[in-house]
Amino acid sequence: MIKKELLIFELFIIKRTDLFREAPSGSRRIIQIPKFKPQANLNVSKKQEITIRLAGYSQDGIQSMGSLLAKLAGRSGYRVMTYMTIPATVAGGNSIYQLRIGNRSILTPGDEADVLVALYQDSLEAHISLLKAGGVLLCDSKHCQPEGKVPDGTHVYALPITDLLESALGGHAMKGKNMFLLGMLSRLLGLDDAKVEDLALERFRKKDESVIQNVRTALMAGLEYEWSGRRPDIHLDEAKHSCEAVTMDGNSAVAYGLISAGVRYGASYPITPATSIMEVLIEELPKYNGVFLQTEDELAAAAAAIGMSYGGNLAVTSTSGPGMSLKMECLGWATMAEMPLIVVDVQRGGPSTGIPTQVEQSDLLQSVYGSHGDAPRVVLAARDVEECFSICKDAAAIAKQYSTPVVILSDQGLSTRIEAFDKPDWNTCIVEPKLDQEARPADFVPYPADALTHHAPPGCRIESGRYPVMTGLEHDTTSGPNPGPANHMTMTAKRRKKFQMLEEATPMPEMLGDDQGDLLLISWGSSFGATREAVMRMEAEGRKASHMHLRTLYPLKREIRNVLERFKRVYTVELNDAGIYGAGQLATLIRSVTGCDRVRSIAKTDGQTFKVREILKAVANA
Amino acid sequence: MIKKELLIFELFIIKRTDLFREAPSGSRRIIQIPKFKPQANLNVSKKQEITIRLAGYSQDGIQSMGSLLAKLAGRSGYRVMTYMTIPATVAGGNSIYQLRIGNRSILTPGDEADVLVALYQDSLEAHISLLKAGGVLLCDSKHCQPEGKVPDGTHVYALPITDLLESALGGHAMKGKNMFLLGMLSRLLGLDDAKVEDLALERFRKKDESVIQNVRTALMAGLEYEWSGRRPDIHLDEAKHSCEAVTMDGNSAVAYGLISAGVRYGASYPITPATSIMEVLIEELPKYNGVFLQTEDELAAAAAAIGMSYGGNLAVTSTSGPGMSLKMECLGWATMAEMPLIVVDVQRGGPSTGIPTQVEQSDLLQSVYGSHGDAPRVVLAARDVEECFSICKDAAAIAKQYSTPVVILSDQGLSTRIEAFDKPDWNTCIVEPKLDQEARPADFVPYPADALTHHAPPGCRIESGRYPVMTGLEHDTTSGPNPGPANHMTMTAKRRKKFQMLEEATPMPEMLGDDQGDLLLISWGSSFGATREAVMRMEAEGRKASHMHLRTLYPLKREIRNVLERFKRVYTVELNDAGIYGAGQLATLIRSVTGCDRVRSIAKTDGQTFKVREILKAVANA
Amino acid sequence: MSEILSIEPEIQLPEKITKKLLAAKQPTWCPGCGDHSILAAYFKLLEKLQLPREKIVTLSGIGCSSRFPYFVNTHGVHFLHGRILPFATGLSLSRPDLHLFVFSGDGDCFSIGGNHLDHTARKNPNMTYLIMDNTVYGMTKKQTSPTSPKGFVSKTDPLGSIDEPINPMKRLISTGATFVARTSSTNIAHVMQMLERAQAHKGFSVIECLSECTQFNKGSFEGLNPRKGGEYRIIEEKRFDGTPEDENRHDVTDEVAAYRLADEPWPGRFGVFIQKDRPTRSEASAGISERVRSRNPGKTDRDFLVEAFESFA
Amino acid sequence: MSEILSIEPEIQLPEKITKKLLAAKQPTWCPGCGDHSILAAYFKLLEKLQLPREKIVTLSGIGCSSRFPYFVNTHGVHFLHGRILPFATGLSLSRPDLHLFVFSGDGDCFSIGGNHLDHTARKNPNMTYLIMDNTVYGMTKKQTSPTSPKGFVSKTDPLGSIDEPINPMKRLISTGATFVARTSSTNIAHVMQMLERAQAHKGFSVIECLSECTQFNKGSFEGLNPRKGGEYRIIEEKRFDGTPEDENRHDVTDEVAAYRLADEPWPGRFGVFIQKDRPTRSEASAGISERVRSRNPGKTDRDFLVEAFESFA
Ligand SMILES: Cc1ncc(C[n+]2csc(CCOP(=O)(O)OP(=O)(O)O)c2C)c(N)n1
Ligand SMILES: Cc1ncc(C[n+]2csc(CCOP(=O)(O)OP(=O)(O)O)c2C)c(N)n1
Ligand code: SF4
Ligand code: SF4
Ligand SMILES: [Mg+2]
Ligand SMILES: [Mg+2]
Repeated sequence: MIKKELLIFELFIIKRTDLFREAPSGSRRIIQIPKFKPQANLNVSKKQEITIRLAGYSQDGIQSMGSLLAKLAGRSGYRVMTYMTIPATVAGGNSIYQLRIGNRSILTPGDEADVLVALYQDSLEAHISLLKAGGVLLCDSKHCQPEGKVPDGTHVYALPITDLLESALGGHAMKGKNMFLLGMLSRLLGLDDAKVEDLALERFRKKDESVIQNVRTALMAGLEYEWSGRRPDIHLDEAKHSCEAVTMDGNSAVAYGLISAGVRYGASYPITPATSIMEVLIEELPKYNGVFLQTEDELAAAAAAIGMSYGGNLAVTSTSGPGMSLKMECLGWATMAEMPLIVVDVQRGGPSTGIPTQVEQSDLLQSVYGSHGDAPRVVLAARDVEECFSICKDAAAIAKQYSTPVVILSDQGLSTRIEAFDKPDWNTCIVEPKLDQEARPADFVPYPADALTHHAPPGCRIESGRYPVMTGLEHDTTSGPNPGPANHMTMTAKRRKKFQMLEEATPMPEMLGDDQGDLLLISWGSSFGATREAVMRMEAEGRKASHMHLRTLYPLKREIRNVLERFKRVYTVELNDAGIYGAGQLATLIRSVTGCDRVRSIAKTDGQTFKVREILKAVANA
Repeated sequence: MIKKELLIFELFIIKRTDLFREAPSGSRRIIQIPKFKPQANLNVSKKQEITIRLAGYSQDGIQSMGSLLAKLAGRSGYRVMTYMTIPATVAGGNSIYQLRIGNRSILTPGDEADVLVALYQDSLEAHISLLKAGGVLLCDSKHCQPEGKVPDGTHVYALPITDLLESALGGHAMKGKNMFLLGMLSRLLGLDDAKVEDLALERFRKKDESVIQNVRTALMAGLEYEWSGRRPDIHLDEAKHSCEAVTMDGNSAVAYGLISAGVRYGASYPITPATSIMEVLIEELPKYNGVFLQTEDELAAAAAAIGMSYGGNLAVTSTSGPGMSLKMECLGWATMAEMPLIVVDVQRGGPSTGIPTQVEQSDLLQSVYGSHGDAPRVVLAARDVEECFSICKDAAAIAKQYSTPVVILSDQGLSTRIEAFDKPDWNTCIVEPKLDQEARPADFVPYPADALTHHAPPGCRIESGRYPVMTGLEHDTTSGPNPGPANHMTMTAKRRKKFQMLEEATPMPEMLGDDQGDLLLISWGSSFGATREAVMRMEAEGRKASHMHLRTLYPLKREIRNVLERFKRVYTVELNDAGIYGAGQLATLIRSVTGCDRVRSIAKTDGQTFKVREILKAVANA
Repeated sequence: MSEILSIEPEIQLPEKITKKLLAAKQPTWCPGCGDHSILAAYFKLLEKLQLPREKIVTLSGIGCSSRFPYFVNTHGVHFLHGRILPFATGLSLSRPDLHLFVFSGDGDCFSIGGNHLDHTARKNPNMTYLIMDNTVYGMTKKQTSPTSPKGFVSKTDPLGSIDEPINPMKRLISTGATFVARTSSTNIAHVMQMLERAQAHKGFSVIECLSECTQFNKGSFEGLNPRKGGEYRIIEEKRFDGTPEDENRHDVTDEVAAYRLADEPWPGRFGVFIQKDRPTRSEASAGISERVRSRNPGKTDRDFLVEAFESFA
Repeated sequence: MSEILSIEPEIQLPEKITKKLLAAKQPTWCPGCGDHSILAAYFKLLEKLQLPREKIVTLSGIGCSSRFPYFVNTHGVHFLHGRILPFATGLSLSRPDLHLFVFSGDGDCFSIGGNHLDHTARKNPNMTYLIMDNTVYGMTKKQTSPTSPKGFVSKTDPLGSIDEPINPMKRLISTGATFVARTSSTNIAHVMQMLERAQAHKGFSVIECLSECTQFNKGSFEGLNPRKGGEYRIIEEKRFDGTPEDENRHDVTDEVAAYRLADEPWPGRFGVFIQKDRPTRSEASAGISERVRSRNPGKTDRDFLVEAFESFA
């Protein structure tokens, strides 16, 4: 498939000497120019998908433009996935935004771009290598000298973006480039003019009239830009999805996922890249009569969330790596007292403060083993933005059914990534929270040795008159502290057994491809997309490979061993260090559970999500 | 061996009807009675070892007496190992103390007792099952009614201990029973009268003269107790070790081990059962011009210790499970900044607050994996009290050579256990601390990519004028923050490589028995003794079994795989939960490193150290 | 009993709360430990208040003092060392219908848990917090606590403690807590009185209660025992009656005056140092919910969620 | 240059400390951020003090403000969020020869790190601690901080903050710290003056320095800018000259008076609130060592260790 696309591009390759001639000279009020009908005078194939990379400085509004374009794509019935970098300092710096838009499902934001939009010479030079051969470079001729910097075959369009805007808006038009580009790209992609206008106006709704006027002017200038020669050939094929999609980032998906799962309470402490989960919940929960607390630190956040859960309202605490480390003692208490709880960890580059604005999947083993003592807890991971939403319901159900803390792992990549996906089915996805205040009969036992624990939150009368005291001490079935040898064995077994039940209830993980063969790639969390795409690519090229994706990391389904045994080569694909034993964190876990020694890892720690080609290359070299 | 011993006992079994006649009637001032020469009128075999269990209430001074007897044994050239329980509440309760004394090396405090000393009926009933068949029961006839409660064949001596003491000391002699018993047992065991007197007087040196007089009187009453019939047959064979032994508990051994390793600084927060390490260091370090801080919590303790290490003085922070959980963030910083540090974790029953006064080996996986991100650190475990001392030197050497945090795992069992062992060789075991204040040449690089890091602590001039900033952010070789993809890969590899070097430098673990066969038992930490004894017992009985003991838990030597492969059955022996996968924490680690799937666990969580027979039974049933 | 009487009443009368009903396990504290008296005062308080029993929650951190909930037959929590305040805050804000009584020791509160004091006070959640201050670590057997007087000989200060102790009243007043009082377990009636006022107070009410550790700190509070020549000085509060005597009485809304009282040398005074009015965090949160919901009359949870998704469409 | 002059001098003269020498990386703070001025004052201080450069350590927690050490060419530490004080305490007690300057933000200090304030103050280790208070979380982009004024609109309080803010001066005074001062980055000369006095003070000296976050809290400190109609009121300290004016001046050893000053409405006053004498923890520890060692004259480390083992023999 890929190859075919490359061929299509090659048809349009122009000679190096033809470059740069497409920039219009001079400038004028473009706003009056009659609408240009792109479909009319073009004889180009429509693309199934297009990847666009925007590169500039953070003050150019690259990110807001990118997110608007993504939303536009979603509204237009396309699928979309984005990728962005956050500058490490508050004060700004280089900023990029990449979008992959298509009419079939999109698994990654794309290894390489079909279109590179570069606003400055340094953006151009830094990103040109990510442009596909024969791709389109759009750059601001005021700041960019593409000559000698782009490979042969690139379609270069050096446009006087700054100048055009200055003439359209008057004066030094620092802002507005993003709207100009939004309009231009929207038209080129074949998206609907009205929709893009609506979208921009919605976004700036609350601004002054003068700002809105400028937005509209810049947008129009982009939309109605008159191409003097051949225009860039990046028209999308017809959309195939319903326009009932939402276009959402991973952190918002978690926040709304929690709300739809019935979570109304929680507590967190700000930390990149998890903060916006708490920000959304602080803003939203009052509507649902809920409360979300900003606490003084992560220990307090975990303690407060456990207090809320103890009160009978399943609660959440969200954080990233350093905060996870601080929550380990509280999480151990929740395991011991068997308290339902949801913990969201948006993983970032580690260890320690690490690289707060980059992605990594390196908190898995801590999530599983991070507290002292035998303190098991459930660990799930979301594979994409849509699953950031849907996994919350499962997490909440498990937390309540098994009376256990459940960790949801997301990561920095997912947190800022935007994806379009269909709106959920409200009739099935909304869980109404219910506070249990029913009296407990006289034979109520807080910790039955042979049944799942279901707490009686305060407010419940206990007919026996013996009220339970929830504790981190080893306790017996009555909840009373009991350090006795037999009791500790019994209660350890009780806490273990529910994980056994859960393991049994966990379905076999999703597989793509044969369940035996030469090569099995295993992904978890956000390494799903690139792994799936890599396997699809191999398949398309006639190479045999299978893909297993693990969503429940702990307890890990031990029967996967049978599948593993049927493959000659087994690799986990994960964003962490394969360490001295050649096993990334998932591989470490799989080996310890299954004892399958052939599991190795395709692992890296460069702070970037996997590119499909990196996986292909690793597989080829292995 | 055991069987032979049992036979010897059987010779002396008396009939049930003969019981209780050995108690002298009436009471008098025993102090004047001429010395009884136990050797003279006895025709008994001398024992190679004897296990004595003392059971009473905590106010009876059982523990101080037990520790004096242990010290006496050490001073007399015997080996000794003790076991005690701490009542869970401060206000007292049942208290036991067990000693195993012998003239060859002692591996465990003994599964069963040759002698049970019971001061009360409930102590008698609770512990009689731990008396060997044909063993000796000494009890206080005032409080105990052994009739019908002891199995046939027991040699019962119901003595009017309370009455005797009252007549010797006058009035209600609540205190003194312990001294009386010390004297009596010392004589029966054949220990030196003068030594026991010295010892008691040393212990009470600082007390009032009247107290000392009472101690002496009670002790004499015990020493010179006149046996009316056959006296208990528990005379020890001649001592074989030098009398240059020390008799020390595990926590003191850690504290002095750290001092001898050159550690002069540290910080902790009190927590059972680790507190006495800090208490000893607070008392001792001023002599060495060092400082030990009691901090406000464990986070501060870890931070303060890291600050001390940063200053160029290797420092320690000691704690137990809950405190470990709180240190996870700081330990991650130490890994990232590559700061030498020693962390001592005296493990207790978990999870959460768990069972503070019982033993467990369940912090292993947290020690290895407990911090977020890829944050490896060295983990060592001490197998007995002597190793609590000697392991500190290794930990300090590794911490400094590899610039890394090193966790030393001990446990509640070791912390309170007393063992006699030879004094260390002062010429080799003392490390003089040296503060490095040498100027660094202009080409100094704080974090060389291809060499081990060696910090320039403050006070060192840096000739280049570029001073390093130690950080938890990902940094490059200059120590400057650097989130770049290539750099993060390089530095992760740098931090990984030193673990590879260390793994290579780690010798193959100690083995007892053949390096192939049917059964391999693998121990770590304090499960060493019972495992070794179990294997020796099996060998003695002609069953083939081997024993591997792991001292370096992380990085785990991967070559052990070759050994594992040569055994049909491989079990780790560990005090934690084998969990849903049948693998205790060490087994989990071994499987993940070696991929050897046959590793299973003999594991338990009853808060008690392993009994040899539990291991034998588990092996037989497996 | 006649057959008729043995029929279960249709409407359950509220259970009468008695000490007998409330007494759970026999306290495991040492004989003479001050904590026994505090438990007695708590029982008396609950007997007097007659709150619905199932709505009472007794909570604690870790320490001897924190064993408290085990001895009381209400819903209870024995949480982690130093972390009971944020736990209780979460509970209080999510369940404003409950009555929360939190107990902990001086180590639990001022050492490991110190930071949560300020941040709990800032939020002013509705709960009563009693600190059982024996100026020592009891549970771990005699280490120096933040309130141990200078020179205190303990296992961690064998030559006498050298760090400046925390002044609990100064510490608590500076948090901005809306109710701060001081009492001593030697005076059960006063403990009971302080507890009663604290419970009646809307918001975060803190009481420091001296409580002797007979095991590791015997005789530590003799200075306030009139029988031992000490003095138990009770704060006289302003009555605002215009009398000249009233001038010298303490105004519980005057933070600086309270700080001055706290600055008096040990044993200082007992009673209410601070009592002031401020909305609780539950009230504030409810206010926000009302504001938001009144802008959207009649909307259900589902409507809000669907609407939120629309904004992403 | 003549050949003779180019010969390396045998004795190295102490390096002259200049701003040029000290300036490491270009600060990455936003243009206009108050933190730039604090850095400038710090450079000036070091230029004035001329301490041996290698003995200066610049330390911080996490936050925009805590990027500080990267911009200074001395030994430096960028530790964890909220934990720099215990780190620095450990460093100070084990290396009393060093000069420690610690910087952190209001969140780092009063939120996650709050508890360490009290316990550092109790120990009184020798160091200077400057809190860069912008009353907001800068680094994480505008969440409410413990010092944010009530009603502050942030991403975590979209309708305005509701929790009672911490009063930094009250908070610091109540810790018992031996030096507490307040200044503002708008007045570099005053920052420099406070830093100089703090550094000269023996023990734990804390300065709260207001520092505007132009990105997320612009204009927050206009109330103390005379050019914007505000007022920068400096505390007049007692001179003990017996004059009647002196009556009204502030006695820096009077904690209650300092608390009263701290109780004044915002923007309050600037200058030294507290300065009192107490031995540092290093002095106390050294004293204990001397006591112990003078009882055992001439004993080496080895002697002590052998002796300890004898007690176990
Ligand atoms: C995280 C953690 N650190 C340390 C401990 C050990 N510990 C238990 S109670 C206690 C202090 C008790 O002192 P206090 O709070 O004054 O209570 P008291 O026993 O005096 O009533 C400590 C340090 C613990 N349980 N958890
Ligand atoms: C344990 C932990 N929690 C949270 C964070 C995220 N974080 C980084 S800086 C910061 C707060 C910064 O505010 P402040 O201390 O006031 O410094 P400023 O940026 O305003 O100068 C937070 C919450 C972190 N790095 N570590
Ligand atoms: S040790 Fe002290 S505080 Fe603990 S129960 Fe005994 S007397 Fe009370
Ligand atoms: S975000 Fe605020 S505090 Fe941070 S550098 Fe910018 S102005 Fe300064
Ligand atoms: Mg206490
Ligand atoms: Mg700030």
